[in-house]
Amino acid sequence: MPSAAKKWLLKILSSRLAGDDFVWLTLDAPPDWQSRPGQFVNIRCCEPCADELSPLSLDDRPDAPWPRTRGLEIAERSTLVRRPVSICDLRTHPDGGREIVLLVRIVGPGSRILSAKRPGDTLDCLGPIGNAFNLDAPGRRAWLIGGGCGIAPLVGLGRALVARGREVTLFYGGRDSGKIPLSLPPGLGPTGTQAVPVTGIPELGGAPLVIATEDGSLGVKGLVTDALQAYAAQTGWDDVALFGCGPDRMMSAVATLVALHDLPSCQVSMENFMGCAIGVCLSCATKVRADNTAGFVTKFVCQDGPIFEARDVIFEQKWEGCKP
Amino acid sequence: MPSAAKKWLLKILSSRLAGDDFVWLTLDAPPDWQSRPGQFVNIRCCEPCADELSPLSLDDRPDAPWPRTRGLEIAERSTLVRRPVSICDLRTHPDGGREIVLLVRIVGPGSRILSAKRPGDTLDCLGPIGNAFNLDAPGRRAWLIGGGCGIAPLVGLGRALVARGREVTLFYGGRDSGKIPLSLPPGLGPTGTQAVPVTGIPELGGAPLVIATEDGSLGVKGLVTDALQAYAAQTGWDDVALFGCGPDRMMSAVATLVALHDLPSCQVSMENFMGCAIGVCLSCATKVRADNTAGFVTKFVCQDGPIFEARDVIFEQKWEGCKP
Amino acid sequence: MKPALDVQVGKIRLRNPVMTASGTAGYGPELAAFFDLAELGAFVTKAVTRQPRAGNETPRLVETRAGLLNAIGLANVGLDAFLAEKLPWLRDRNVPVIVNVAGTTVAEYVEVAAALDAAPGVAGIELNISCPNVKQGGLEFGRSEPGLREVVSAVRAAVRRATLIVKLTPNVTDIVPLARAAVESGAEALTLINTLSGMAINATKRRAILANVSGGLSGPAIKPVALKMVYDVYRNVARQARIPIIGVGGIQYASDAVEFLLAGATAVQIGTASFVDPAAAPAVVRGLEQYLAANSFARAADLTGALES
Amino acid sequence: MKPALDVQVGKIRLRNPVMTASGTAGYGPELAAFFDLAELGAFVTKAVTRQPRAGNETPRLVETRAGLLNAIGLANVGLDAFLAEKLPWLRDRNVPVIVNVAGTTVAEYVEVAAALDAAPGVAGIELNISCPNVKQGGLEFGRSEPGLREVVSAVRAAVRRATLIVKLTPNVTDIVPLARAAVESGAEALTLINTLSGMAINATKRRAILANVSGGLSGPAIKPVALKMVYDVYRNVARQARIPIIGVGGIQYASDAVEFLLAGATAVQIGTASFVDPAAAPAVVRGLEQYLAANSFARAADLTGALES
Ligand SMILES: Cc1cc2nc3c(=O)[nH]c(=O)nc-3n(C[C@H](O)[C@H](O)[C@H](O)COP(=O)(O)OP(=O)(O)OC[C@H]3O[C@@H](n4cnc5c(N)ncnc54)[C@H](O)[C@@H]3O)c2cc1C
Ligand SMILES: Cc1cc2nc3c(=O)[nH]c(=O)nc-3n(C[C@H](O)[C@H](O)[C@H](O)COP(=O)(O)OP(=O)(O)OC[C@H]3O[C@@H](n4cnc5c(N)ncnc54)[C@H](O)[C@@H]3O)c2cc1C
Ligand SMILES: Cc1cc2nc3c(=O)[nH]c(=O)nc-3n(C[C@H](O)[C@H](O)[C@H](O)COP(=O)(O)O)c2cc1C
Ligand SMILES: Cc1cc2nc3c(=O)[nH]c(=O)nc-3n(C[C@H](O)[C@H](O)[C@H](O)COP(=O)(O)O)c2cc1C
Ligand code: FES
Ligand code: FES
Repeated sequence: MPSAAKKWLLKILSSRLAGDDFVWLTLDAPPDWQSRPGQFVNIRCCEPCADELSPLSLDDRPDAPWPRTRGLEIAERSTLVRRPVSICDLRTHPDGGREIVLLVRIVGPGSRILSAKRPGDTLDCLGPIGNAFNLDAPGRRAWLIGGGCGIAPLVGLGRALVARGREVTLFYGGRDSGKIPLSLPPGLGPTGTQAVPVTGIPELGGAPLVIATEDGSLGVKGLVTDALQAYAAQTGWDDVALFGCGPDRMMSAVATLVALHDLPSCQVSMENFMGCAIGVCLSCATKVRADNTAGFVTKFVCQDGPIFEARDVIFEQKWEGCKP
Repeated sequence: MPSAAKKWLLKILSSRLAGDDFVWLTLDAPPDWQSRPGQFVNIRCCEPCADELSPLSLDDRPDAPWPRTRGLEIAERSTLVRRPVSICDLRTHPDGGREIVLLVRIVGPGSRILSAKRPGDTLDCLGPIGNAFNLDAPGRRAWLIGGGCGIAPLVGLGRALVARGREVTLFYGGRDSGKIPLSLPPGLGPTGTQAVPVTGIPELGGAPLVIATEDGSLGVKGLVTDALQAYAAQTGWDDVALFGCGPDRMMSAVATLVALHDLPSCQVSMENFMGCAIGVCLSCATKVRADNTAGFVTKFVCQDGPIFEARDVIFEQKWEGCKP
Repeated sequence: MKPALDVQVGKIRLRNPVMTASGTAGYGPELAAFFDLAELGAFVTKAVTRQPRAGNETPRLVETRAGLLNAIGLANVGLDAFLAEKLPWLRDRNVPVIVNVAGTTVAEYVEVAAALDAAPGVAGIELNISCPNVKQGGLEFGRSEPGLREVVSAVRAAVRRATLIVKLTPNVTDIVPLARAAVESGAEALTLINTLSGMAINATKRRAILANVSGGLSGPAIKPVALKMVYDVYRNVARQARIPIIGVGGIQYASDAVEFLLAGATAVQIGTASFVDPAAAPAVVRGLEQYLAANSFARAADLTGALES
Repeated sequence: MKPALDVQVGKIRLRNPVMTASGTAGYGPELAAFFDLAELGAFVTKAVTRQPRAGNETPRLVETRAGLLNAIGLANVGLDAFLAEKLPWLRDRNVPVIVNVAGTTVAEYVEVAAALDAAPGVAGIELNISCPNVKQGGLEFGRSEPGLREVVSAVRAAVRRATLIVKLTPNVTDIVPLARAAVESGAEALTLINTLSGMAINATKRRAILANVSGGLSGPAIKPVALKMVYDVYRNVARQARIPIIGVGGIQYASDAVEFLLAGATAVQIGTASFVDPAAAPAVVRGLEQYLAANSFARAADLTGALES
């Protein structure tokens, strides 16, 4: 299925560091921009971006006029391939315009370049890419589970589900309290084995958040699945649809709970190394259960995903690359 | 001869764009910094420089604590090898501190990175490198000839020679008037075949400048050697010492004039691709006349130079690389 | 006057010298979302094998300094699905279609090539001989002269209509005799180079990053190696034999393409760069046209081998 | 507890596994301006030939994407001047000295190696066999098994005291049999890899950038290729033969060095990175020590080949 993605040069409206190593970026959404929760953009991380070259600089755009080399090859300051980043939210301003929200964890050169971008800079993005969360999955209650930067696609998803009248709860798992990129109300602390939803987090538009930290410094001590179970112990598993985004390990643990409690739907956002994100490099192969002799068919995260039903996926946990 | 150069992290005090594609940088000179006109620094052009990494960024310094890789190699935003830049001047502030002045022509990735540096940033420099101009060369009058960024080492040289009581005149050759990185007084125009020294240029500390442009838009129409000859036609060639810095082509033309008029000394700053600038890569070989069967011995620009007596050099004009 | 961009590769007249590289452009529709494929000189497909192949386990791809290391493992839909589902769409795109063919036995190469030759809409067949020769203990066909001669001659006998192109691997002691062997065995054009053998390790996890341990290196990192091989093969084989070379390896901008033409290539392929920018290939076409105009070349073909010495 | 960094290469005990790479560190004094050479595991000199050599015409060096292409042409002071002027300084530096030896005939290699073997202060001899074998029509000694066997055996017979190291070229179809041949001919250690053959062109001037047209590619760009060769030679030759590998190619940071050790190297060399930072080698030593401590390795030697699978 050919991608509906296009190449855009999106203007950065704001940039804000958060947590220990996250950056929130908002981009000016063009009038014809359409995206749905769960889709992502693939960003060329270079410095400066081709279109930002000052008139002083050498023009090394592919179609720059000749001559433009000077004996040496142009060593670009960029990562080679693009970097996939979820569309965290698509918001309407009070003034009527729309902005695309990204939440990026700074883990390497590409994300570092993104974190150094300033309002007014533009980002070279391919997008929107991929399928999207199915907002009509059965279940009055929607539980959204994320770890690390896996919270990103859940933000917009949460808002969309609230708008559809679901009762939304987010679950966030991180190593320690410093890793949480949200504006938490003051005075939160450890809650041990108790799941205590936190409300009033501005980035989440009101949806309550249950936090788990591995070191127990904030919320439930343990993994996000521990928080999930603690919460379910209080409210039961009835009428729940799950939505998840995080490392394979986490998603696979969630899938186990889904099977155990026989939940009708759990949509997970998968990841893998993306060479192209347009379906040509075949890097992002994921095994999806099938009734053939092999027991699976190969699907591609960038085109067939990134959202899959957890029960369909064979979690191989081989690539825990991009969400450390 | 081992290099006396050291590695310094020099703080940028100011950055100013000039001409069409030049940038002036001033760096805070450490107390023990010693350099002489004609020497250069070799600059690591990366963004951000290792020492500027914010606490948010991944630490990819060679000696950064472990673990620091995350599955992918760190693609640095840098040119691979350093870039040589002449020490344009070493000035004392009114407040007693000293500053190193650089003048960089923006021609490719390395110089572009330098041009994007801001006051407060630091530069990773090896230096000072190379020999220096001999300020005691015979001749009451000193003619300094430069083309393009070849003006750079002549600025400090001119000041030093003025301080020694020489009558200094600079000659600058460029393609057109837009290429001149100096603050020229207003109202200058073409002078055809007449050499008309311009005075009062602040960067030159008072020394008069004779300009030649290839398109005739400013000063003498033609090459810098045309300006030189026009000036000599007015003042004669007596008691003159020449100093030059520019592409091989220009230096070789100057050397021809030197031979023709039998001048006692003409010191030229040579260039070649510098892999290391510390004498180990052997890239920067230059042939210097010798009384052996080959007729030359090999000298290395970075260690034996960059300053040579023009009459000693075999100008091969093969590498017109770095000062286009 | 506008420079003439068209060039001849075997029996194929190309609108311009710029093609996609196999395995980096899928079967067409993916890139067509970004530009009209008719802007290309030719479209080269992902490798096609007799049977569909799922490919290697993941991770299959990792970035290295200025390069990509891949071990996709020839994942492809297989000959039948290609003919039934992929080719019909491609052949209506008004661009010559070159199908990259892979196999592990001579018989497989021949069968696939013959079927493609018989299929309307296949202008060229590009033999990817960097595949393990299962009969000869796994050494790739392209790394031994006998292996290469055997597979190319056999395919030559089976291909009548389409232009036969042989794509060489750079992982050899001397590419010149292999290029010569390919030409002598009937290749009408040579593509060089395929990827360099390489490996990446995660020091923290102490594991090879690719599931397959090793893979093929592509991208700007390998450009100097590719240029040298094009130059050597042009000077020692292709020029005299009047066999066009298709240069590939690290081409990202028009300047890179010009360098390959100067070294001796007649056409070029854009691989990894399409991942960075899906419309890299048509941008190279435009840049090339500008270069020709700015340097007063009447025809792209005049650049081939036009290196001054 | 501080991890033990020392490793054994042939008869040489190295304080740590980090050496300079030949041709990127001169004869010592240049780098000694930046750090104490005694911080190194060993110091490897620029190639020494029988006669002094002026080297190739310039340009001899050009930067490519994440790489350097060099055609220095073995410029060196020659054997006599090395012994008289360079070695005396080096041997007082409290670091094992390994001299890289080059030649164009077997006799030249033997003569130079024998003279060095007899000179006090030479701990190792590293044969650079990526030189044209003038007797065999210019194909490098290191690219044909007979050529390699001939030169290594001949040198072996002449070298009694110093450790004999053979440095292999990557420009071969399969490095494994060549590594095996080197070991069988008497190499006590293998260095891999030398530079990859490559070329750079200036599109505007339509000229090869290097005066020598082609050159050798080094730097981060080639790291994946070097890693793969170290891995292959370790698994197929060196491990069984208990012959240490010295890994080189694109190492810039301690993480790179760790990757080479994991792939099977016992020691590493820092080449191009020394141009970027003259003190890169001691920085790698410090990073390596931190890595060992952070990952609870008692000895650097424990990393050799310790890749999980
Ligand atoms: C569908 C999808 C959506 C994502 N959404 C977000 C998000 O909203 N916010 C966020 O912070 N991160 C997100 N990520 C992860 C993000 O892509 C990586 O963190 C980023 O690529 C790291 O690049 P780097 O250069 O900073 O670090 P590197 O040091 O280059 O890599 C760090 C880690 O990221 C992985 N990575 C690097 N390049 C890619 C690539 N092209 N494709 C996949 N993984 C890669 C590496 O394998 C490594 O494990 C998403 C990943 C996927 C696949
Ligand atoms: C001794 C010496 C002093 C110099 N002083 C100055 C100065 O004061 N101001 C100034 O603007 N320029 C100076 N240069 C030239 C300057 O080094 C180059 O312009 C610069 O390296 C260009 O780098 P880039 O990445 O911007 O461009 P690139 O596109 O990488 O290169 C542009 C040109 O610079 C040459 N170049 C690149 N790297 C090197 C290198 N490592 N060594 C030599 N040449 C290189 C290339 O061959 C090419 O011709 C000097 C050069 C030398 C040798
Ligand atoms: C992900 C990927 C898949 C590839 N698949 C094939 C293939 O199926 N057949 C083939 O002949 N070459 C294949 N190649 C090699 C490319 O066609 C090309 O020769 C190589 O990548 C060098 O060019 P580049 O540097 O422009 O990418 C593949 C390369 C990549 C990166
Ligand atoms: C400028 C230069 C000169 C070199 N000279 C030699 C040499 O004389 N002998 C040799 O065996 N290798 C020589 N090499 C190869 C290096 O020793 C090393 O094998 C290669 O550069 C790969 O390592 P690197 O990527 O760390 O540079 C040279 C490399 C460079 C860049
Ligand atoms: S990322 Fe290339 S096919 Fe999915
Ligand atoms: S630049 Fe390396 S020796 Fe002069």
